[in-house]
Amino acid sequence: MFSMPILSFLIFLPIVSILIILTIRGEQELIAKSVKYIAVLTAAIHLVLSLYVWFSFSRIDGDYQFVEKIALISAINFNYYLGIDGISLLFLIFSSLLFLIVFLFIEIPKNNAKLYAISFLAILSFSVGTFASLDLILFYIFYEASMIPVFFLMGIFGSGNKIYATFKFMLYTIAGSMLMIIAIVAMVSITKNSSMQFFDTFAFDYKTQVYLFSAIFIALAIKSGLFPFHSWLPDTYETSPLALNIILSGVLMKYGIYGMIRILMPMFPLAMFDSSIIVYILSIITLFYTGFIAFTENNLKKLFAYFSLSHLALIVAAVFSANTQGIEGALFQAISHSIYTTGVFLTIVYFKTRLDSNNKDYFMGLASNMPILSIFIVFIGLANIGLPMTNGFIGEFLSLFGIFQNNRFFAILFCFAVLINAIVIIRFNRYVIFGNVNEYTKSFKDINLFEITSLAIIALVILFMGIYPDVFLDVVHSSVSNLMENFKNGIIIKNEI
Amino acid sequence: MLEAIIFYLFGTVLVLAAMGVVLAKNPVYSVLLLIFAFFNAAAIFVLLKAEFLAMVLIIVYVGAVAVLFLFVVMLINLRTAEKRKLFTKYTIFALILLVILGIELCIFMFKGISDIKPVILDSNFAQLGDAVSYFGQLIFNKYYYLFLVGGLILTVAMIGAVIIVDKEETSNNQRQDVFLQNIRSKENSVKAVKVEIEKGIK
Amino acid sequence: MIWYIILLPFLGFIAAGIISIFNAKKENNNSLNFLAWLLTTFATGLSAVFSLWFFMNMTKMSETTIVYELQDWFISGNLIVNFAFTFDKLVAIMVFVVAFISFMVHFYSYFYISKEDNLARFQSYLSLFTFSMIFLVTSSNLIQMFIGWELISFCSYLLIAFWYKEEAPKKASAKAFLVNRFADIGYLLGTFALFALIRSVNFADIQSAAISNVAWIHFSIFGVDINYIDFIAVCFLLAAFAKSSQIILHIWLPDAMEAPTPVSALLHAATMVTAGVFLIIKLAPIYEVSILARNIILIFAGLTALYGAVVACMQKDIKRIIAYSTMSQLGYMFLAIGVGAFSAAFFHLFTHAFFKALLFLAAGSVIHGMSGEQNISKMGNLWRKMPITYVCMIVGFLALIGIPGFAGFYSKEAIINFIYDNDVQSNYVIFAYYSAIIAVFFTSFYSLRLIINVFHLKENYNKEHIHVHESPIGILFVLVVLAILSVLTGSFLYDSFVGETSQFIWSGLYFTVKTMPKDNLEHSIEYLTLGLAFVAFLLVYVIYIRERGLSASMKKTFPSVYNLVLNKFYFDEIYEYFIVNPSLKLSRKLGRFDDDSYDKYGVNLFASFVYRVSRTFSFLQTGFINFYAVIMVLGVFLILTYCFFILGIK
Amino acid sequence: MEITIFHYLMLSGLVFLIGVFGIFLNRKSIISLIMSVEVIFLAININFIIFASYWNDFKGHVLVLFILTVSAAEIAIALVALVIYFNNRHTTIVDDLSNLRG
Repeated sequence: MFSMPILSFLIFLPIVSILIILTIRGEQELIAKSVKYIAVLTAAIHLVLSLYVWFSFSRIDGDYQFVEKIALISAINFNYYLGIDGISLLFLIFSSLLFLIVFLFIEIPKNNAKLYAISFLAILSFSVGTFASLDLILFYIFYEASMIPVFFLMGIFGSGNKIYATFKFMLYTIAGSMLMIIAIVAMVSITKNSSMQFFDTFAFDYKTQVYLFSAIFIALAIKSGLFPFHSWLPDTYETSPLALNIILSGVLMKYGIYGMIRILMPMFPLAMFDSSIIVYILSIITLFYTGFIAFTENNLKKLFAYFSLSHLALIVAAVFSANTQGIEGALFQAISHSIYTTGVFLTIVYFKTRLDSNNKDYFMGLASNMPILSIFIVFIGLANIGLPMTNGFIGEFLSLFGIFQNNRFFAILFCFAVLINAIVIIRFNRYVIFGNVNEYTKSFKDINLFEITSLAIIALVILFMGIYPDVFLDVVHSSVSNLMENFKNGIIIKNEI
Repeated sequence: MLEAIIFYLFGTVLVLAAMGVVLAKNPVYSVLLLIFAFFNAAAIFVLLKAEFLAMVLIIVYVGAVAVLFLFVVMLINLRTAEKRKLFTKYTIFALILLVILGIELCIFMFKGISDIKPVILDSNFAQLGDAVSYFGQLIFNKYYYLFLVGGLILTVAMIGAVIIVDKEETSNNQRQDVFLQNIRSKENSVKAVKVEIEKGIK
Repeated sequence: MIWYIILLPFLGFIAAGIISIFNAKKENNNSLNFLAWLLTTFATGLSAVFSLWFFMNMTKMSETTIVYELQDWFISGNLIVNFAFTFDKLVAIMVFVVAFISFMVHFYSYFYISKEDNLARFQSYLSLFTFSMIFLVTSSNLIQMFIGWELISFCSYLLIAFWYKEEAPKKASAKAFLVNRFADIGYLLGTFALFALIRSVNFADIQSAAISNVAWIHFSIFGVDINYIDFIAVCFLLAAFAKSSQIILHIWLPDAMEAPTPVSALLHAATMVTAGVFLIIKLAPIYEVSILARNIILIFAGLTALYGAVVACMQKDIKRIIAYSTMSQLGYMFLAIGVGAFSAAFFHLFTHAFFKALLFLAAGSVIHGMSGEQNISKMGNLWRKMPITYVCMIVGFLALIGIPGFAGFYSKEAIINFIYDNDVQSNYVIFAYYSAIIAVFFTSFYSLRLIINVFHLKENYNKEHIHVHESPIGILFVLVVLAILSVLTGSFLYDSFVGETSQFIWSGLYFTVKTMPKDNLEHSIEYLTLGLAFVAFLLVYVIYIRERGLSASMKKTFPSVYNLVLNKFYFDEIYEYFIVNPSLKLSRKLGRFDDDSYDKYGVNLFASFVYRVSRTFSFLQTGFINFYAVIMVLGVFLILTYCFFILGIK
Repeated sequence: MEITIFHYLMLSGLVFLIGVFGIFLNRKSIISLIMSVEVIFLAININFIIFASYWNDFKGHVLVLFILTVSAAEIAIALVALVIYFNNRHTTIVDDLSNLRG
């Protein structure tokens, strides 16, 4: 059988581009231009390869595919061990897509273009590694490495109070990682094994599970911004460059969701089962708290930061509902959230190219001057609200559905997410799109063809995912059913005890 | 008995020389006393049946390292530069600390480590055959890996030293380049420009 | 054919939408607007024709239900949702009503919307609205129906905000969307619970599953046992109440008047508000079983019928009066559902569609003639100047009041009779009965008040500025067609909806159809309602023509009652005061809290602690190598001492 | 009068303490500091050889060899740094060497 190490290729392709970029010398403008070409080319090849993986991936087989294994430390069974199942594949392909969009449609800053592109390419490489690694230690390495470029991007290309935000982000991240590495070290030292597949079926005793679960859960909760650990996110969003916002919400925040599904669920089923109520409560608090803040937030970037938090809370809750619909809903919602948030931030990019401000109050009455942009904003807003036929609906519906199967009471509370999302978006439309133009917006020109293309891509993806969600759900069915089986086996062991 | 005499003789001198290294005001004396201490230590090594290492100590350490010290001290001409006070306010504190440390060391030696008996050291390396060749076999067979690493460290140290010194030389000194000065002409150094009003020179 | 029925409005939407974008780019282009109008009107007209044809075909067919399977939408675990369109006779009629009224409105708009506005955009929204309603009606499962359900609230949002530059439409559109969105929580929860109960969301399964067999199943929340069926019924009721604007969730409907008048006609007659009633009729098996839900319906619907009618009596805005009248009529429909008379509810929905469309379009004609004036007290004596509008409006109101011979009479009478005849005569039913009867009185009152104020009393407008004129022929054509239908639909179709032959329409449906032959209608009730209407007429005559000072003196005698009714029982204010303002206030507070305090007492506190500790210990970092060496030795010393005390002792 | 292991250990301990004392005592000259460290190394080497004889094990000797190697390298680097430092600042007074403080 033809077996190319395609996953390694996906990981190392951006690294190769980084090396190429490093060799570029010349004028600043020339560098920026050539760096952009290289980055776009890399992302395009990356996407094509990911699509190849997507199409050659067997939907029926729930096992890991495209497996690569190179032994590194045999004493703890630490391997360079890659492979993907449907869940990883979903995240992988969307990361790839987002990076292409980011490189293609967002301008690279002229000064320091090399560092900028290198950082993003590094994130691309590491995120693929995170989603594709089947070894706990390897996972951790990639997971952690992805944060380093973010540090540079925020600190160098950010705006406003960037140093403060950067350090806050880093401290939160490191605090989480510390807990995670402790848990991973504990797991590996208990079992002398670091393969995820091994842990999927390995049953820790109850107490150990609870400790390990708490440590890893907090790490992942920080990443996905659950209530007590959310405060890094608004600041980070406010100060970081818009391209990084897209990657943060589209890829890096999804690490939390991915980790919960990949690590917490199969490895600590008992702890997960017992902690679901606590997580529901945290999610509910996050959802209402951040949702309410988003009602009246004036800073555009912060507004959508809080809004993302509110969405992520529902996804986390759906993961903890621990049934097929909940998990699939969470997965679907995770990727849809990536897409429509990308749309939102692209529109903010286009706002900012016209008037460099984050304040919502400056943008009024866009419908009169910029009808096309307004149409796109309304449409992307619909996806945010979760109107049927957009991708937001499927994810939200399945998530809520899953939660309802698991816990009736919390489902009723979570259903208010539907209302909160609508309030945020409707208020946004009311102030930004409707109404009369003000002195700033009256000279705005409508978006050009290039910008239309970018938003049209997003809109098409949103629509496609809304109408043919089966294309994406098909991929995860067998993986999720495997996951559920492991989870149920884990629960049964408890009953035997 | 002979051993005892040799031990006490060289031991006392070693301690005195070490004291001298620490206390001497002039660094040149310190270095010389250090060399002297190395010689005495080599004698102790011989007593302990480590003839090869004794030779290494003298040849390598005294012959190379200590001399290097001497060179440096001479080179930077420390004699006038440094007049130091022997006893400072920390000295009492240091002495007390040392005394406690010494007592602790003694207690460890005699009581703490229970399985060491106060035996006469009469090791019998001879039964292993020729001690030096055995030593060589040990290094080159069993510990060849460490040996290579040691070599590597030395190489790196050497290269590092050369680079540090070399870099310093080139960056600090501005040399005269006669060739460049000679080929410099009026054509390639002075330009006549007509300046347009309100535009300046680009 | 069915694809044409569903897709034609959608194609109209796309075409008009594209034209509207071009329109927005280069000012308004009249020929483009005309093209958009022509396309969309033609598309919806064709759709209406096809749906009528389809219904005719269906009457000849032996099957009662036709299902067009399209494809799976999504599958997750045991949840399988597909795209499929179900047609039975009920659906076919409904589709026809929607398409027809929509066609009328499309046609009308060209003459109504002023030339400055982007007509193409308006037409595209209307077409999308129509499409979504048809989509909703023909859906075969609850989740697919949700698409239409949401799309209509979205379209209403767009249409209400058509004049987006003004403040009131912005607010009204947001209100409409959010109230409906709130109700969607009920829809979702109902869907989830239904699936949990019968493992399906298809209407066919709801109908075939013997709901009464699972009626005993409970689930518990915190130890409180809740019956599944009751839960589902109440949840869907929440959704339907918001869409059909029953009391408490009605606040969006009067404000929706900010939209151009044709929208109101479409929204009130055929598309939006009827969706709730239609949903409940679709889910009839559940409501047959759930007594609790039906009692709730009776209370709320009775209150709504009364409230709408009473509030309409005091309103000044011509469109608002008609809007509140819609509310009241929707209350009647729900009253019918509350006593299990789904057929009567649907019949009233059917007749109401025509006469309410007529009323709104006639009101639009008046407003058009008055150059945008909407206050009835500033009109007067228009009947000479716009006679056709006058006649049509009177026909509409007679149908609304329920004068024998007009459409409204039959449907409303049927509802009151069903309530009167109900097997169980609980307090709820008695309440419903009286509220239905009393609402007739108020209905007559406000109808006549409007007619007299607008068409008869002395002119109260500035004749120099406003040149009243009869509307163009296109508007009059629509009015006349609808007026004729408002007369005819009642008596001709009564039998086939609720009378002897009603089994024909309801065959293949899934609930016990209550029938009420025409002869069985109680004459006593007929007399009673007519008498009440007559009394109301007299009262209006006395107040507005005979004793002009009476209303003023009443205003002084009962100021509290007057203000209460005038301000619509302060519903808006209550919502504003108790829900909207506190949540915005909370939002700002939380925002500030998260900005300042959360970090200050959370992360930053920890950070500053670390900082302070490190400041404290930084004196150790002297930078002298010797010092570090000493510290190192000290460390060795301490370790040795530690060993000495811990290990050395033993 | 037999010389036992303890005598040797006492000797090496004494040398070690002198080296440590040198570090404490020395507040000024960095070169003296390095020499004190050399003395400590010497004490440690003696200790290794003592125990090598005691356990009849050549590993101690091997270790001494490596210590010599590494310390030679270290001293080479240290002295180079010192020379450069002296070239720049014309002093090796330790008190002035407080650039390490941030």
